[in-house]
Amino acid sequence: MNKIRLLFFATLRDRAGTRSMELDIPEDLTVRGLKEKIAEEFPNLRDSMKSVLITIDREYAFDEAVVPVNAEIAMFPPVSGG
Amino acid sequence: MNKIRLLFFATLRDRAGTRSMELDIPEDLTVRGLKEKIAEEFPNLRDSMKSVLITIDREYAFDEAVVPVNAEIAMFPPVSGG
Amino acid sequence: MEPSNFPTIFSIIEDEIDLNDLLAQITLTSTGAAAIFTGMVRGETLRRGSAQALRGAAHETEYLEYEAYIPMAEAKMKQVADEIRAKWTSIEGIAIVQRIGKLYPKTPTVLIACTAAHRDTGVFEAARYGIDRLKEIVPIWKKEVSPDGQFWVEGDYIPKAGE
Amino acid sequence: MEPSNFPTIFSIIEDEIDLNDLLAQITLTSTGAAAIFTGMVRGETLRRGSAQALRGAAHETEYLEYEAYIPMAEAKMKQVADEIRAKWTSIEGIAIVQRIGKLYPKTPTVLIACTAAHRDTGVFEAARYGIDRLKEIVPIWKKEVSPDGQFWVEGDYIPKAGE
Repeated sequence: MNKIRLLFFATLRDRAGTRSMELDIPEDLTVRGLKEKIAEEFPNLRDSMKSVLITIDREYAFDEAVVPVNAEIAMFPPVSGG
Repeated sequence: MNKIRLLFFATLRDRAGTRSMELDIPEDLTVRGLKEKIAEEFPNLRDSMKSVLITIDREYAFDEAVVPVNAEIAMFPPVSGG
Repeated sequence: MEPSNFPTIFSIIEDEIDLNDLLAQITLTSTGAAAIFTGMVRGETLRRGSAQALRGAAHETEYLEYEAYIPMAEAKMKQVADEIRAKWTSIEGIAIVQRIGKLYPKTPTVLIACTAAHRDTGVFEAARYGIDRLKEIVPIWKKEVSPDGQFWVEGDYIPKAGE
Repeated sequence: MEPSNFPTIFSIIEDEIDLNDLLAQITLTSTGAAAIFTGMVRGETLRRGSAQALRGAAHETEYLEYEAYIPMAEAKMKQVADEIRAKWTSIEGIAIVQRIGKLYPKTPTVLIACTAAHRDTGVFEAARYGIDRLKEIVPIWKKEVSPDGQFWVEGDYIPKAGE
């Protein structure tokens, strides 16, 4: 198993009800697989997984990427700074 | 006669040796005529009259303009603010 | 000073944005020009060109609440600064600062400043590019609180691989 | 607020240019963006792209001494602001400030700031236009004092009738 740290921001945080959590995931899980797992385990976040932005260790990541060991994963909507 | 007030800035002031002076000029003198008069009466300023900028009552003025009564005339080189 | 030592400020802050101080920090003895962009909280959105619409319903904002994924946001601000330097090699200093927290109308929320020896070497374009990129890739979000309720403002840019 | 009441600042000053204060003065509740240009005294002119030239003879400035034909300069700054408003009708506030006197390297000497509801409605272009026009028609001059002596810096623009 791989223990990752999940961070949520903006709408994702509101729906998750938390800023962060630890999560055990299978080794070699892809970002797509991670989104599917979250959608299953956290019904509040299911809709959000369709358009969420994902980062791995503070870099944008995409469906085919494999989640590294002990990764810091963040999930959030398109940014709106300025 | 028309008594005007003459102001000099930058290189023109250095060459005139003064910031301002009063000057009696004929009525209906044009800017061109004024420059000729200055070139004659103030040898230090003769060369400057070729490329000087002239304002009448704080607006840029050109050779054909007639100097109004009691005008405030300024003479200076191209501006270099900023 | 060698280009590699040119000052680059990238920072998420909670206190007021001090333009005088930031400008001084990115001014070198070789600097002759700075272009600075700042964004502010709008308290009302006027609808110009239509007196009726204006009387009708100008949209009101009580305040905006900003949050950031701070370590990533600062890294992405650094990346925006690197992109600016790659595009405009004349740029000397760069400051990219986002204020977060509860910010009321008329308050500056963000600053992008670029300095160079002369004004015709890209400072305006560089500052413009900087704010555009910040709004695309730097992980910051704002929630608007108005008399009508509160809602998260969402951007529309999806970063590409490598951004 | 009606466009005719939009704030316009045009001023020749001897004290420091306070960017924070000037920005606040031209920020309305409808304002969301500002583009600010500042010019500073360069203490040395680097010659980029040539290490030899750089080692050789960077031009040094001890200070600049600015003077202005103050009442006309302020009137022409007002004219530049009017020109900006005619070209970019979205502009809300405008500040045009020139500092005069003896100014040392790294000191801001001039500021042009324009505000609007959004950044894509001409604020950058308006600020750029403002500094270009100031350098053409506003009666201000500077004398450079360097180790090599002192000389007046002269512009090259000849105003046309009606400017």
